[in-house]
Amino acid sequence: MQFESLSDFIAMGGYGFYVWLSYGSCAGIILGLLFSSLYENKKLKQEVKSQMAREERIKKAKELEAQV
Amino acid sequence: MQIEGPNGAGKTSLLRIIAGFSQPDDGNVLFNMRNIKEDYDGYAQSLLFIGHKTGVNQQLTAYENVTHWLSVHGYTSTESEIYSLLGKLGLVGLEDVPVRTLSAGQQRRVALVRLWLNDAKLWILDEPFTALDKKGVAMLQSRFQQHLDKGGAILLTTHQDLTDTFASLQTLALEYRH
Amino acid sequence: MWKWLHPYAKAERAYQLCNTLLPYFAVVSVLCIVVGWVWGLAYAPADYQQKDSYRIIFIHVPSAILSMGAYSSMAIAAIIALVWQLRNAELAVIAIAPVGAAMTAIALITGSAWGKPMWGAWWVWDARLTSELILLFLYLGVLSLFHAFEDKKAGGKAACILAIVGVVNLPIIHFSVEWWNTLHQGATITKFDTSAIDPSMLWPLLINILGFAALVGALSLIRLKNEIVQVEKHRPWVRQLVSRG
Amino acid sequence: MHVSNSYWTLFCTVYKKDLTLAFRQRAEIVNPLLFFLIVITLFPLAIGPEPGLLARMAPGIIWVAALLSTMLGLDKIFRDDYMDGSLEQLIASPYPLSLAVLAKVAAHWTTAGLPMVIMAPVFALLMNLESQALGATLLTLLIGTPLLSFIGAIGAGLTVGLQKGGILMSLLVLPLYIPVLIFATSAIDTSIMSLAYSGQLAILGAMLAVAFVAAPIAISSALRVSVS
Repeated sequence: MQFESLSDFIAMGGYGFYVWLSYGSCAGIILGLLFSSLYENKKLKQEVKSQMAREERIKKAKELEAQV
Repeated sequence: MQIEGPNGAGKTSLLRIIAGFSQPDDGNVLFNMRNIKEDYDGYAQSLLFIGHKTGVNQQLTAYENVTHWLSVHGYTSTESEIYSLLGKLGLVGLEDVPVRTLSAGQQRRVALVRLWLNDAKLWILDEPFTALDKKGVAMLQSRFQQHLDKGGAILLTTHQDLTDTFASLQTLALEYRH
Repeated sequence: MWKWLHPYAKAERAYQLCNTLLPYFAVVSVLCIVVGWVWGLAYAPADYQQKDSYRIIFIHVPSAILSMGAYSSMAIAAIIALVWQLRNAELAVIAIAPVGAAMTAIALITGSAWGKPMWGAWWVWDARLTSELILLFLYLGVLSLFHAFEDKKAGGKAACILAIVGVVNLPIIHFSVEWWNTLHQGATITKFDTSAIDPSMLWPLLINILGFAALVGALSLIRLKNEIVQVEKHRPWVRQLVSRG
Repeated sequence: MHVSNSYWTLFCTVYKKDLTLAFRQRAEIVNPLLFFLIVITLFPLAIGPEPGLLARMAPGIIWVAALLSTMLGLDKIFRDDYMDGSLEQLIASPYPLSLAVLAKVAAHWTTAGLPMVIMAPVFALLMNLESQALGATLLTLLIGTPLLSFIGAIGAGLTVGLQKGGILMSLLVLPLYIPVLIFATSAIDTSIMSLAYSGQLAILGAMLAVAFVAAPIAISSALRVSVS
């Protein structure tokens, strides 16, 4: 382990701000991309469900019309 | 009042002049004996205009279009009422789909829903029956009758013959003059 | 020729292929990145000149390499899509583009964060960072072109053409910027000659590169699944998938 | 049925509608910003990366780029509504047209001007603008971009009905942008020399106040002309 204590590790020899900025932004961008893709997947599935519900509504309206 | 005349006789421009969109070369438009230019917003309060361009945004859904139009004209209505009206006009299942995916006839019907949701006295409609099936035309005519019974006025252009359906129909024929 | 490739032309088979490959990419990428970061940050020796600020190399170099790598794989997918009219390859181009753009953005941010202690300015117009910035514009160009089309098929084709035009221009841009100004340090690791850093730093760097590569693979597969479902929304197999899922 | 909403609800409806439309076509927000970034990167490539030179030219370049990318977005304020007829419905509504126009200009500023102000530090970074000038750049952009939207909307309103309105609109609007450009860049220059630049900001603020009152009226009469 190159650093004696955790606080040294965080200070990173005085360059802590830059190192943690780059690692933080890297993790941020990757997680951002991951969550946006997963959210998009959920939204797509939701769209398919609402499309099926829409067709259900149309079918029910047609049956109603057929009876009247 | 039905305005008749061949294409290009100026039916649409007459409607637009009465609605206050374009300026006539001379003479002016009076409403309740007052020139509409003096208090145009007051005149607009009792005016409903549906032209060739229906005013329905392509990216929004039918429901969003109707709610937007209502609040721009100062009306409010409930979601269920709008859904039932859209359903009555044959738009079941298409209420929450972007309007660009609908056919031209369906898009006009989204605009025609407004007739059931306003209490303007004067309606100016430019060929309201285009792209409507038999059931749609019948519904529209019954709505016109309700509006006339309440003392409202309708100014419209159409190629349909309305003489037998409306007793108090007046017609104005325009000819093509250079 | 390429007989084994044909079954994957059907969207559903391609979707299942993504599903089978995804876990492997995901596990490899998480493993390598965790090991790589811990090794690089905590255990690798400090650089005698730059002391600890050099540790940014462990994400700057991999993301820079991957931004180029993702663009070339995107261009290959674009060529396959246009030559063999493979619909799924078009979707692959659209799936890889945002991941490549993210890699380029990471390379830019880490590059300028590393440049501040080394050159004293957040942004220096040197050859490498400038061509990285232009690469970011190429990625964003492909993405905004695709989203500008209402009809996704035409959008996919246009994006493929732009990707190919971009990959042809990449070397030209790189050398013209190189000629314009060279301030950046020479290549730290080149594939063939001995690398300029000693092995104790080289190993964590290689693990990080592997980790980032697997990460790009995993993210692209996830996005490819989305693109396939997006295109095949009305197909029955998607409906079963949704009602089951 | 006829419950007349307050002016505020009308403002919110038109504003919300434009924002939802802008977010449904995300490209319309991103493209002007990308254009701004690319224009900024062209200059160092053209004049060379020498930091001192760039820092001196930074205020002018940032503001000219801001001007041009606002112009890109102006066309769409009224174009779609004119095409599908919503503009006529807006005119034939009991509410004053200038209120709806104010909402539309505010929506355009939120999708075009505001992102520019937020991205300004990145552009200043690319041009190695001195740090003490960053504050002045942000302030001038914050006051200047709504001004650009207001004046630009007048040009957009006038040319919405014409077929090739885009180029003509820039010819009309650019001369009107010149005072804004002069005072904004001089504010940043004085801040680079670390002198007080509140004078220029006050003038920009005054211009904004005048535009806030006068522009909507000019825009609504321009729209009535374009619709007829």
